Amino acid sequence: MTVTVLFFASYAECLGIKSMSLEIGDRGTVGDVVRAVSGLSGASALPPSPLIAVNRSYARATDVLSNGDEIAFIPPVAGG
Amino acid sequence: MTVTVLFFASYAECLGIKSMSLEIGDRGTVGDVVRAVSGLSGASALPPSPLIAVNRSYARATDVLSNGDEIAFIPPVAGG
Amino acid sequence: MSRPIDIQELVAEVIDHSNGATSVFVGTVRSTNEGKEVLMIEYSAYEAMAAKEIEQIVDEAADKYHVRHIALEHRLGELAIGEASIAIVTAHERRAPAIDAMRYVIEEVKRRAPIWKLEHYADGSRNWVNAGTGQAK
Amino acid sequence: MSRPIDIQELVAEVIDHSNGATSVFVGTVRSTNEGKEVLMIEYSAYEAMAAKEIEQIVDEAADKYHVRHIALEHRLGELAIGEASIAIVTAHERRAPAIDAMRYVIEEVKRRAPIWKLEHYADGSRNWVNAGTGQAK
Repeated sequence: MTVTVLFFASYAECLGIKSMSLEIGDRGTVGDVVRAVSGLSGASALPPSPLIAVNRSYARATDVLSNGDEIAFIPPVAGG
Repeated sequence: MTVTVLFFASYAECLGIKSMSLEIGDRGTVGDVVRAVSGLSGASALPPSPLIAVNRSYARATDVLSNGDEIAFIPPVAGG
Repeated sequence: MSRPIDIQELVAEVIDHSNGATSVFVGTVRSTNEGKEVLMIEYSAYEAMAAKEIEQIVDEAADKYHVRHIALEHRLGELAIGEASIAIVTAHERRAPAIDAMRYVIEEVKRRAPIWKLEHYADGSRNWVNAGTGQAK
Repeated sequence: MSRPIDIQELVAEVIDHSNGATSVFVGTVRSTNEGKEVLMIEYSAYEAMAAKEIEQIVDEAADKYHVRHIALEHRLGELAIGEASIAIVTAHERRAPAIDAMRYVIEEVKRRAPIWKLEHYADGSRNWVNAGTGQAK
């Protein structure tokens, strides 16, 4: 199945990309996406367990994904 | 010696006066003034130990007064 | 004390580029109190002492929270429903001291400043707020 | 999100005659951060999620403190020194819930809303605030 992966702020800067499509196996998890991304050029600047949101809600590494999900890598927030 | 006594808000209304001059003995205290005021018409509506300020600072019943002091009877405050 | 409180003007008093946080409290006249419909409130004060007490409260907040920028205005006289009776503005580099100082000032003003409210109700009655009950708002 | 925040306008959003207390927090861009002179800050966000998260935070504050009147605005893009990046206004019959709700909203927005700051300094350098340190402001 295909998921969309989004990167923001410092993460987008380190990786040089803001979004990508990723093909993962059925019942793939958030953790699977994190492992896939860790192979990208520039990913060494990301923490080993980055904060992740799935479909605009904070998620856990063990959460199982569905086709079309939007997975966002959330750098340490600094709003306000 | 002579002191000035001030009444505000509900106290001024109960007593029908806003201020008075009071002649008290040397080394007279806040408590002496409170006792003198308790004899006034309408004073039964005041609490037995009303909040008192001397020269614009909160005071205690045992505080000794000086000639010319300004003694204020402070009803429960409700500012803001 | 007799013209409406201009909050923007108070905020302008505390503006400083070293500050990252501004905190404001505004107290307004409510249309009902303890189930009674309020028409207006008459504020009165022992003015000289209220000014001194408020100055002292502001100094205490400044010391306690290291907040240098505090502005306050309290109105007296007749105030209509919705009108601001008090506004407090604090500003600091960080938000916690700004909010803490704002809260300290409003709590202490309500506890200590010799100011009184005479509420006038729609049914024609009137009442000194807190008098008799000694109940803090 | 691109025009300056109008605090009076936000306050007007929460006006209700049943309210006796209005509480405001305004976050502004500081001229220095950790000893460095700041020129401006670029705010960016995961906009759809930030909107959702902020809406949820406001709902939580409303439930927790029974505060029905909450208004919030957060700016994105380039902000100059002294400009307001966020303003929160709460109003309630009494002061404690108004202030508590205001504080809850700003704390949670800073903790959870996916919004980022890129600080630009006078010395030509730039820094993602919090990135790397994970240190909350």
